[in-house]
Amino acid sequence: MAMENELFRNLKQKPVTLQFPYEREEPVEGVRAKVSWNIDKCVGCLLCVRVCPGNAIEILGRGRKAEIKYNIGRCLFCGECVDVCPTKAIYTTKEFELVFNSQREMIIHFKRKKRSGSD
Amino acid sequence: MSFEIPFGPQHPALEESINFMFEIEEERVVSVKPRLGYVHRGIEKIAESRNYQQLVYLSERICGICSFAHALCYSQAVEQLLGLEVPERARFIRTIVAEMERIQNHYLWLGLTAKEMGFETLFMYAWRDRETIIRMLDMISGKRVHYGMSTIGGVRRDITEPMIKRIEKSLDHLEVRAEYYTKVCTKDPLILRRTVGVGILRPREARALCAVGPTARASGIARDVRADEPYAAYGEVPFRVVTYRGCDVASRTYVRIDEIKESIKIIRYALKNLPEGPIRIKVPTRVPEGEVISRVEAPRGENLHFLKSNGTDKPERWKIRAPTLANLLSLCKMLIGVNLADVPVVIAGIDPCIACAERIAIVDVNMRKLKVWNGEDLWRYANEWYQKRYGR
Amino acid sequence: MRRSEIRRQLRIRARNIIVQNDRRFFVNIEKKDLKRVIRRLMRMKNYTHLSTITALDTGYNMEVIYHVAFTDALVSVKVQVSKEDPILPSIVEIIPGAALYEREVHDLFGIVFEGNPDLSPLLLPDDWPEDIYPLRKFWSVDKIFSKLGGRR
Amino acid sequence: MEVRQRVVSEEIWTLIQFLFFPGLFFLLFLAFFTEWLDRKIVAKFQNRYGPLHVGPKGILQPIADFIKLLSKEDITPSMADKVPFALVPVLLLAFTITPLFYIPIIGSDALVSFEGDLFIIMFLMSLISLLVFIGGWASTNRFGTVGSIRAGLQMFAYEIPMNLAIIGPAVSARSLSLSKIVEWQLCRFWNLFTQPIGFVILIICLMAHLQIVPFDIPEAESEIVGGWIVEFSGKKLALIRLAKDFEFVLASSLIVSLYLGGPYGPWYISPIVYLAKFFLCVFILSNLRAAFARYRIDHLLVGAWKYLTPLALLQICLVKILGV
Repeated sequence: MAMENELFRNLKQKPVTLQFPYEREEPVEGVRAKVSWNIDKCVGCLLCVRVCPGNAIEILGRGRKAEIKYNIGRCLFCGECVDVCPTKAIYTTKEFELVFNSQREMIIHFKRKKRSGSD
Repeated sequence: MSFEIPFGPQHPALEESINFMFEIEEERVVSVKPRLGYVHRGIEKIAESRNYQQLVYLSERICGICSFAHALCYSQAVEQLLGLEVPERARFIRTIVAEMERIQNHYLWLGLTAKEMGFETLFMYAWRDRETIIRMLDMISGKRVHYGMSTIGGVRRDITEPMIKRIEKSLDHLEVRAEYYTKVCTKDPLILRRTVGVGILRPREARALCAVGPTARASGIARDVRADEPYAAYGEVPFRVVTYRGCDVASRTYVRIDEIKESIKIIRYALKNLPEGPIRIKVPTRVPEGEVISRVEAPRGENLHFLKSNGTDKPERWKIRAPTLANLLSLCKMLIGVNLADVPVVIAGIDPCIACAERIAIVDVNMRKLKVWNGEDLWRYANEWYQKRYGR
Repeated sequence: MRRSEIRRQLRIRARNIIVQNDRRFFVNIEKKDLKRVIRRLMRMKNYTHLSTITALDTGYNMEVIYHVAFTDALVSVKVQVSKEDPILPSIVEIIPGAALYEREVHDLFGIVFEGNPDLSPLLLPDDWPEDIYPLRKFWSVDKIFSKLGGRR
Repeated sequence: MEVRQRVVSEEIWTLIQFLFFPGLFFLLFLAFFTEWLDRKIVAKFQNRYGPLHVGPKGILQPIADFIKLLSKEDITPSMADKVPFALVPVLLLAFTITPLFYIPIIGSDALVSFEGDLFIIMFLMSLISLLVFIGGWASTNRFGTVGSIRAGLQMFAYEIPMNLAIIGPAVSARSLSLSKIVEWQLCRFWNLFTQPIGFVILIICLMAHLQIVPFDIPEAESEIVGGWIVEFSGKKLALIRLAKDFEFVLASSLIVSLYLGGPYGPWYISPIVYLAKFFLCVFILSNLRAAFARYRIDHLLVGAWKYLTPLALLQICLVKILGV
């Protein structure tokens, strides 16, 4: 019975539950969520591949032509790759509600735009 | 009449899979046989194929609740191998986050224990208040559970001035709540009936069975790595090792609630005396040969990591001893003679974290019998089963 | 705690004691001395508990390390065990809390602790093959899988 | 009444009363509404929302749960004692609905009322406890067995004080008919004021009878995984849950009729009065449910035999001596 006061105080308060699909809390500043590539800045240095604890990043090609395959299913969202990237090509987005229907959808392929004339 | 009752691997009172085989005589437990091995992940084996930088995150995933304690323990081990001196500010931030994790864990524990006692309201309140501290951790680190704060050579994120203000505000709230829970747990007759004198572990037994953490401290043994072997900034922060002499679940409750208050004091002190400077230093990827042992007081007790390196960028052997494994024998001792109704409370009393205790062994043990099924296989299997049963 | 103190108490040669820093001591001992050493360590001042038992594969031999905690230090007692004859005396009767650690080491390295009343599998499944010891270096993950007949 | 009798004959009118108001349908909806209210109040105490999405404010949630359970697969364990296992939910429902017809809702006259119906109610309530025991035992689950043993023990604990607390008002009203007791209270004080100890004892014992939180020992989700209920699934579970709702209605109605004076006033006012008192009882029960941890079975037995039974006897003696 030691909680009776608290019970009645709560009767007057609004519930603290967040009704998730209808109410959403804004992710905090600096949340670690899905990362994304600004592929034009990527120099293919392989640093992100090396530090990634879950081996989520695969790199195709070398140097300036490198393309990134990012497997969200293996990503731990640690943000280590964002910290390590020398050209700041990797950045964190605020997407944290990540739902996929198949494993194939989880792999995001960052392609370079074909520059006309240069190839 | 005596009969055997399986407790687990799936049971509402257990958050994780462990099996206790109880022999019951008129609702009284006569013998206990624990059986681990339902949540193997083979972390120690995986570790041999990952480099040191990646292992920080693997170590974090040993446990969902005391993740920072494991990451900190591992980072300290590697730093010892490298002979690094961590910057002053990083050590203080580590202390702050470790203590915040302790608060978070103890509130979680309070809620769970209340739930095992059938006290749903206290469970809801404790977890509601836990949300406050989780938000603070979220604000500092950007994540709610696996903070990813500790790394080799320091911490990854700094605590800024506005953050300090918000943390202090939340600490005030948490302190009020901790006082309130002390009142509830010492006054409420029903909680007292369910906890006092339940699950006795005498100091002698606790010593012989090598109990650690709050379990040992509730039996009057002042065993705390933070005091015995100061790591991070614990050498510079004044604090008290909380002990109670009740040896029962009630004492374990008081130890934890008092530790919340103590942690709040530690955080306040550390925030006030936060030194300026860098938070991280550069580290080489190759680690010289050697063997080190690192110990950390996780919220549940002593955490021990043994690390042996062979001069490459991957460790030779990484041994983890999580607090629950150390407390498991004490738990079995406590359970004998206990009423069946008190079993969940006693089990919750040591704050078990099964995944921590058995991170070892090898990937999927059922691989031999079961294939990995996707949804379609499962659907087909279910249909066949029903056809067989109903003859359609 | 100092080297001289350990040497005097344990009555072993000084070169068998390796001092890493003032809180970490490694003590190399023989198999036959194990129980005596543990018993003596327990009687020393500031003894708190047995932290854990680590085993590791050093190639030809295996090494079993008993981490004995003191309030001001951690003494690690190292014993060498050969792979052909992986038998060690159990210390359960001296420190009852060692039972689970010994079972764990038995599971993963196949070291038999003579005198431990219950060495049934703790972590591995009941029908785990006798001769697979997952943490020995010989058994890589792939080898275990091929032996068990599963697929990666 | 005159007007209505001219429109339809007496028999049909009785039938309508039995089927619709205040009979079966009304009680059914009252049961569902009570469950919703109970869940909502407890949620509010615990700073949550409770049922929210089915219907306005989640009011249809219990009905949705009921329909969902009806549509689920019904599994009978191969080791179970099949006949009792199948019969228990049905009988449980029947035995919880029957006493509700003796409860006065419109005016002080119940649908069925005769001298001695209070005994029938007490008898049926004992039968419910026995059924719980049989249900747990028949499922032959180890948790079910422990749960049913606990249910039996719990019955020994609360049955006697509860019956004494029910008899108290009957003694003072000198009648064994619930309607008479209500009528007797109309011209005097409520029994709550003359027999406060009995009121408290009745509430405690009814909570034990309902198996709600401080006394949910036979179910004890965190200890024995639902206890006697553990093997029931699908339709059987739906019926058991409905029976539990009816039990809740019965318990609250008993408190209203025995101690809070029951309904009064003309026929169009009295159901409202009844409902107001009824919801007050639901609120009290829900509040107590939120404020407690679970007792252990030995605590309950000791408490019931050491304190509740002597106090209930004392109450009856006081009634006799003071003549109130």
